[in-house]
Amino acid sequence: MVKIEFLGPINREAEYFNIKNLNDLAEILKNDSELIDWLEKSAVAINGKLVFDRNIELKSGDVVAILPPVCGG
Amino acid sequence: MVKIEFLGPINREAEYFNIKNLNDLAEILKNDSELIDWLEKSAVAINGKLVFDRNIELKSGDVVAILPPVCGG
Amino acid sequence: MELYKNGLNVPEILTRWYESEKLLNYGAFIPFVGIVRDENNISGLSFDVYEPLLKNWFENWVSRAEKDGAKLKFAHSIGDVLVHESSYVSAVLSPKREVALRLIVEFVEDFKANAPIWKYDLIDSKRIYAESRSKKIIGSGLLA
Amino acid sequence: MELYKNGLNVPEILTRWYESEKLLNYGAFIPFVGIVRDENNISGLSFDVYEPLLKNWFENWVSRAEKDGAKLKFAHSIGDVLVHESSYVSAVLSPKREVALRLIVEFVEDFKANAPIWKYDLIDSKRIYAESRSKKIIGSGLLA
Repeated sequence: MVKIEFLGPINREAEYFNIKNLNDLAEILKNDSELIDWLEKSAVAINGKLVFDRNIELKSGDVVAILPPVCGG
Repeated sequence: MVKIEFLGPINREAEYFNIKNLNDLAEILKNDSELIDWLEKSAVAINGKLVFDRNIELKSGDVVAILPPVCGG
Repeated sequence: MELYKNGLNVPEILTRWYESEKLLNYGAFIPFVGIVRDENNISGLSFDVYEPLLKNWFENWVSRAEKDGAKLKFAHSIGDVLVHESSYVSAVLSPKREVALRLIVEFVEDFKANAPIWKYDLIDSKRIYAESRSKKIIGSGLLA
Repeated sequence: MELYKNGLNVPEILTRWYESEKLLNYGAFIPFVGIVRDENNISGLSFDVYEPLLKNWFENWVSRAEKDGAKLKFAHSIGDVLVHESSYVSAVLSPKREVALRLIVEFVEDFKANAPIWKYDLIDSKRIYAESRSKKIIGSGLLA
């Protein structure tokens, strides 16, 4: 299972999905009306590294983070 | 009398001259072989303010400073 | 990288960084301290941090600075930070003044744009996402 | 403006500046600390300062910063400062990060070019004018 973390203001518990890549994840999440606005403005990290390609292969134990707009400092 | 201060590495005691402006001072100092190299690379302040005009009138009690190249910090 | 719950002890951090680095022959030490301003009727700010990516982001910056012979320091708050307290301290150390001045600007600006930290205004004891001041991280929209 | 004989007590200065300003609603505090590097076989540096013009130079900068809503701080050594000690600390405080980052760069660069301070290398207990690292002040050559 791949763990999906929704960070910061998305304010939602982590979920676990059996997915092969981020295309699978996008298919699942786009049906969630609470998330649809966040997805447009969020970046994605796999195991603590930003990714820019939906085809990267995911394996069980991976952690995917959904990162909404930031403002440190 | 106008006090002339030679700052930093010029390493020379202050002198006093009866002068009306910086033209008078230039006339006096240009005959001093120890100073000639310093004058080309030095700026001038009157009473703590940088000046850029040799015709400014000087009065008794004024302090003229000769300022060689600087390097703070 | 240092993360602390609530406001930062700025004198302790700056003193410790200075004392630990002053013998290492850096010529310039430039800290940046962010202080929470009293504005918009807030009682303070609050922060969430995604530590795995923040660590990664900072380590990339450390490598980049090392190529210039420079060193970076970084401390940030987690949770509530009241008005007039500090939430963010970073620093550059470099043998050369010019490198240090360039890096502190680049580092602080990239921090603002890309560090995975979320800011909330504290108003009437509520935590309100500072959405209009927030910026999309590079690569946003990948799942849209 | 603060002038001290010999090396600066950097933790004391930074702590005092931070504590005295933190309630005044500046959002960014950016110090610059100059540390004497161990290089060229020096045991330290030594400084002469022309205080009347330095005061004037600094006050002009204070006015310039005030127009941007910012505040400046400045401390420098007079006389000998040994290797790994600090001779120069300045700082900018501003409500806005961007203003503070711009001003610290401009202020430090102008300090290097125009503050009436002369630097000497301390080598074998002798004071040797750092001529090749020195810069002519604007308006130099007026009497030539």
